[in-house]
Amino acid sequence: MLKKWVIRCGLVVVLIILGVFLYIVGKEHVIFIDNKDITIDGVTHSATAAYEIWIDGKQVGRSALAVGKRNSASVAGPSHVIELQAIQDKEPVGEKIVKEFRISARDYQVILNIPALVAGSDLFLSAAE
Amino acid sequence: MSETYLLRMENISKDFYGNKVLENVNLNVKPGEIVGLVGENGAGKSTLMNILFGSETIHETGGFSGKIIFDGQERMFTSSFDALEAGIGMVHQEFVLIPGFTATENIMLNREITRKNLLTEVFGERMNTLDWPKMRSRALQAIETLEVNLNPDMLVKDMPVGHRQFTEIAREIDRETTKLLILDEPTAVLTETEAKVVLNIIKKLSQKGIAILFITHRLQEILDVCDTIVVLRDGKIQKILKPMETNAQEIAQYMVGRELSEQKSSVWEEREFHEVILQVNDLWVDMPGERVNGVSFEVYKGEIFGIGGLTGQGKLGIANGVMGLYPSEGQVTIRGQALKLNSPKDALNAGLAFVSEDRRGIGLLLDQPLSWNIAFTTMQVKEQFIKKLLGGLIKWRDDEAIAKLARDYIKKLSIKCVDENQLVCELSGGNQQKVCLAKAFAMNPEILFVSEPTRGIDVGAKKLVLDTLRQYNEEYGVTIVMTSSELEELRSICDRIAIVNEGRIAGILPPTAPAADFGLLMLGKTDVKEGVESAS
Amino acid sequence: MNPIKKWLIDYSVPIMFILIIIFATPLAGYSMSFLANEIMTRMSRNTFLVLSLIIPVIAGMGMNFGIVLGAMAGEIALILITDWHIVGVPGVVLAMLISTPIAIIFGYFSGAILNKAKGREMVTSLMLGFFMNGVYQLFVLYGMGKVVPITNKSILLSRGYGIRNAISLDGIRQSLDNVIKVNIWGIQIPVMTWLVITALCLFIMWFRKTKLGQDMRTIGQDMEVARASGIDVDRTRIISIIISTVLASYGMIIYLQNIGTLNTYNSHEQIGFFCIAALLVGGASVSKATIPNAFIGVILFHTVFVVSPRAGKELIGDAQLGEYFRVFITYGVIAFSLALYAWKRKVEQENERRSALGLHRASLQKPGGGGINVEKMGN
Amino acid sequence: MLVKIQRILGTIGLPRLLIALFLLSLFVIAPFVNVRVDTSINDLIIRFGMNAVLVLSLVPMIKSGCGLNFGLQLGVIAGLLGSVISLELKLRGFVGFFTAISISIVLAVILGWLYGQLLNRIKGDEMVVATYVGFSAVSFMCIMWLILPFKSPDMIWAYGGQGLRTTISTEGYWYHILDDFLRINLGSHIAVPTGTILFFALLALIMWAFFRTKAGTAMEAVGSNPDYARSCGINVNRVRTQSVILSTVFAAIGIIVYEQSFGFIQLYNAPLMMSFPAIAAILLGGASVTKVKMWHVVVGTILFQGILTMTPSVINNLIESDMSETIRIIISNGMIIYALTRKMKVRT
Repeated sequence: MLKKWVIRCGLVVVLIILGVFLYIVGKEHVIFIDNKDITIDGVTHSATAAYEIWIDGKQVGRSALAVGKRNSASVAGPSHVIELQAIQDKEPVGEKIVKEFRISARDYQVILNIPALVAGSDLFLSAAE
Repeated sequence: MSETYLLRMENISKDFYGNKVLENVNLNVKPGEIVGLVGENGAGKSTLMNILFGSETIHETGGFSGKIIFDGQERMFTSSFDALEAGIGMVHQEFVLIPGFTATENIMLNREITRKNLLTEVFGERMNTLDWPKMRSRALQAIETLEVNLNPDMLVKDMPVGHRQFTEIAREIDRETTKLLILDEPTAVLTETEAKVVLNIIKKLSQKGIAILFITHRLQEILDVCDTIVVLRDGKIQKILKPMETNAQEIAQYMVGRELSEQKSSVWEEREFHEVILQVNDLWVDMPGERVNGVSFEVYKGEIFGIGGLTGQGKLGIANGVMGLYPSEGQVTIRGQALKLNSPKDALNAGLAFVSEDRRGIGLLLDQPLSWNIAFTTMQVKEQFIKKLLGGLIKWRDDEAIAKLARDYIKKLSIKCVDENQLVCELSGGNQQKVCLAKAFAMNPEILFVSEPTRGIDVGAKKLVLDTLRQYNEEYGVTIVMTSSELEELRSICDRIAIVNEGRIAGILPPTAPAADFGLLMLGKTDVKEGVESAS
Repeated sequence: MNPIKKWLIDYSVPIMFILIIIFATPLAGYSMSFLANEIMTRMSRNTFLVLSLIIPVIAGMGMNFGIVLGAMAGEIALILITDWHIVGVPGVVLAMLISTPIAIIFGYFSGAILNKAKGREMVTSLMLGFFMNGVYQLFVLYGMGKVVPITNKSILLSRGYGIRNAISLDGIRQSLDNVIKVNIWGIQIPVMTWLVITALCLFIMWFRKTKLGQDMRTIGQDMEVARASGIDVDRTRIISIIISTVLASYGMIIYLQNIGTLNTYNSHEQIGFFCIAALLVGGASVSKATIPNAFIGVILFHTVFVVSPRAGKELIGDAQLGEYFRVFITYGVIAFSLALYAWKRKVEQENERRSALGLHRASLQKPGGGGINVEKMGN
Repeated sequence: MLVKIQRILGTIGLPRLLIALFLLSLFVIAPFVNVRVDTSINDLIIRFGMNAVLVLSLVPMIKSGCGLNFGLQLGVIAGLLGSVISLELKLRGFVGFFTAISISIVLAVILGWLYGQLLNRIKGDEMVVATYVGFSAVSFMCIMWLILPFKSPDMIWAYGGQGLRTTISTEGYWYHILDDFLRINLGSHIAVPTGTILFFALLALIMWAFFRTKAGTAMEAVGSNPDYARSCGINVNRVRTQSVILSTVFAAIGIIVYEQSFGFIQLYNAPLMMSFPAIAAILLGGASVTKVKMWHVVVGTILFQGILTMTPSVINNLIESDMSETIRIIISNGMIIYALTRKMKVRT
């Protein structure tokens, strides 16, 4: 009898955990990608170059994101990879920047700031209001 | 000594609402013993078995007094499942089988052999998968114990009746714990050969040490297989006999009881009748549970003709068949005119009226007032109590005339009620029966069929009903055909009594014939010589 | 009755449908590949729902019009995951997970009520569907956004509470269908959906062999015998309705992920009728429904559904006629099947009684049968 | 005391009492939320007149034991056919109205007979089969409305499309023919549609009288115990068929009365769900699946229509959203479920 209830409760717990897992894995996020100046903790990172952007291997937008512009992408799940390639005069310049990042399941919309990311700041990602 | 008995029932008494049905019954059964239980309807056999088997109705009606010692322990079964668990099996009169299932499935019903699987752990035992091969072999084993030829894979609905009975018995003995098996008329629906097989099974089971309680109305079977014969009458054990020391005559005697002299005083003097008013020739009636298999008899004008017999033998089917309530075939003539069968309307128009044994089912409109109940048939059949308006175009119900009629009968039959507008369902059984009689009398019938007029009503009302019938017969010369399970009742009022057995008339006796003769006829011994008119 | 006639009567509904298809398909003039694709889509969309009807039939409760309740449970779950922005296969699975407890509660409620209306299960479950539609409206139209917090403004009515009439399910649209998609001879086959359907078929087949399944079969055949043999009839009947309701909620989620839009207040309304009609068209009856019945039924029913508007247009130049025709056949099939079943059962009972009498007479014809002349009583 | 209250509750029935109290409270609240009581009462009277005959039509089948007539739509269809034929014949005024009724009675007798034959073959399953017979008849008529050769320009689609319009106005034919007959104006807000009420009273009287005749008595006996009736020589199937025909005829008349008051003949899917409100009304009035009295019709129609008139106005003003439809669904279907789950003797 006890065993049965332990198993049943266990199963319910497993299902709840599965639910939470699915919630996190299936949560859709809209990432607004800003190629704009940003000030974090008094330090200002300024946008200098246009970038071609890939998120999880898929290109965002048809062409490079110019300085001062914003683009957006929809993704599902918590962890993603962004690849950035600086573009000047329609030619790639310098190394591709690859960065892994995680989005909290609580945030539906987030803003990803390219200058901050390029500058190596950890705070390149912020929740959108 | 007590440990040699498997079952001891001590001082068992039981009453239904003050009505004693069992009184200080003592019954002892040894392992492997075959005990035959005989008695008239209402003698208390079924109640005794229901008490033993823990039937719910017993407990709903206030339980019983006395002790049951089974297998050395005092037991009190509150449900049939308790009894099953303790090792008592019961084969019911009606088959408790699933027609669309195979013999195996039925034998293993709700005792299926199962295997655990993953889902069992979560959702419990009921998610176990059935182990068909094991179930089949278990069923086969039970069938082999019976030494009958029964296909475990055959659907019950495709089986002959006998095989269904075997399946039922196999189910009971499959329980390894079964020590006592109750068989309630196991041979009633079987052919002779099938019945023989069942009797053989009974003997074999008893050799294996299983005690058998065997109820039957076929005396010969009792004499053939039983070790002990217990005769019940009026809720008491009348006699315990050994088959070698007795005969059918004696059993019947004990069963039916009282010699005539005891109550002969109430029977009137013999009357002579000459004119045949009703002639029934080879009547077959398909009434479930009361099948009639070709009966022939004549009823004389002005007499009271009784039809008796044990329950289920078909006595009730005769009146129902003549009245057109159940499908029937054969010839019925009234005053020399052929009656169209299967048409209640023609029967009523021919001057017949019927007081049904099924008072609440057929006899009454329970949720309608008294007055309606009394007048309805007459109104519909004879168009009395109707005012014709617009030249007969509108047949207006004459409520005043109906009320007057009802008041008349309330007075005449002293029906206890508030007034004629009271709903019939609020009346007591006896008064309901009087309403049924009033309904029939209102028709002014030439022949009145009355079935079980005193069933379920108290003693005082019983006498009143019978007196009313007799008075009606004497005053108006109405011919009465009365069907009843109570022989004494028939003997107290009828001029002649026909006894029905297995759907046929076993014999017709005058009420003065000895009780034992009636008893033998009821049990299917048609070779009673004394006073028997031609049976067919 | 001779066997051919009996067979024709038993299968009159499927035969009628095959005749309609033979007549109407050439009229509609669709290409074979279009038809095949259309039917494949509709099969993958509907079969799961139709299969959810089978278990109550086994338990003798007839067609469970109460699968509408399951559909509602599925819809509530879909509204929630849409509000939470859960997408893709996880969204579908999560919706199923959420709908399960809701469907269990609905199923328990439904089963308990049907236990109080034994012998009238079908009309009661039908009314229950209508009734719960009101309760669902109360919850979704007035409760959601007020009692249940809804953050996604795009699914709320402009007044700030209550769900809109139509919600786009873009996030999970055909996500299950698209997990594995195979193209055979131009027919798109959503393999994953079919795997789920197959799993359900296997489950039903396995379930029939469990103790619980056997108990349900027993109850379906004879409730009294089942009770006498110690089976808890009421509880088992409730379980069968719960299973059906839960499966229906999954079925509804599969159905809607394929369609891609949720008509908040209408999607479930017709589901009961269509599924039951489909199952009956497949040759099922109130007391017997099998997996092949479900498949054949979905194919036949939906073929007629696809071709009838075009056929109607070709026939009298009005596509509306075909629309009305398919509504008519939906109701007509149910009415016809139920009536035919009730009538057949009555006739069968009559026959059984008669043959029992015949048998009985035959058994009395033995010598020594009491001297009654039985010969002239021939049937 | 407590026992007495329980007994009263038992006879009235809890749901009935709750709904009556609910309706009463709506009337009490009404003035406080700026709803005029007199206009509400006016609405109620008009709706009562419109619907009462339809509710009345359920009586014969309940009395004869056929249960609730979930196939009421068959009668409605006969009534609709009668109406459109009368309009097609361009008959106006009382002539048109009574022509419509006469034609539909003939059709209703035929349909009712067929329907009765069906119901006699499926005893015990009447209600579920009747529901779908009703549904399929309505959807079959959808096809018929489309292809029947009606020509009157008042009825067919204006732009030369095929078939009849979904709603046809009775204006100019027999709009308000009964409503305006002897209409009594009480103040500026109450206008009693006397003719309609009288017409209902007449039909109710006929129904009442029928159950005082030999045939009516037989019908009641069949309903309360078919075995008893059979043992009294009554042909149960024939009586049942009579009751079905009677119900169907009254339903046909009922829809015509409805149309003249409402002003429109509604075709196509409009009659699809028509049986449910009528059934809910009679159950609210105190009827059960097997028992009914004439006053149940009146009380039930007033209660049910009362809820329908009062909830939109009062509740809407109270919580500022239209919940009336939802409340209607819950009350009417809940009432039917309540009746279906009551214990009753089951005879086959």
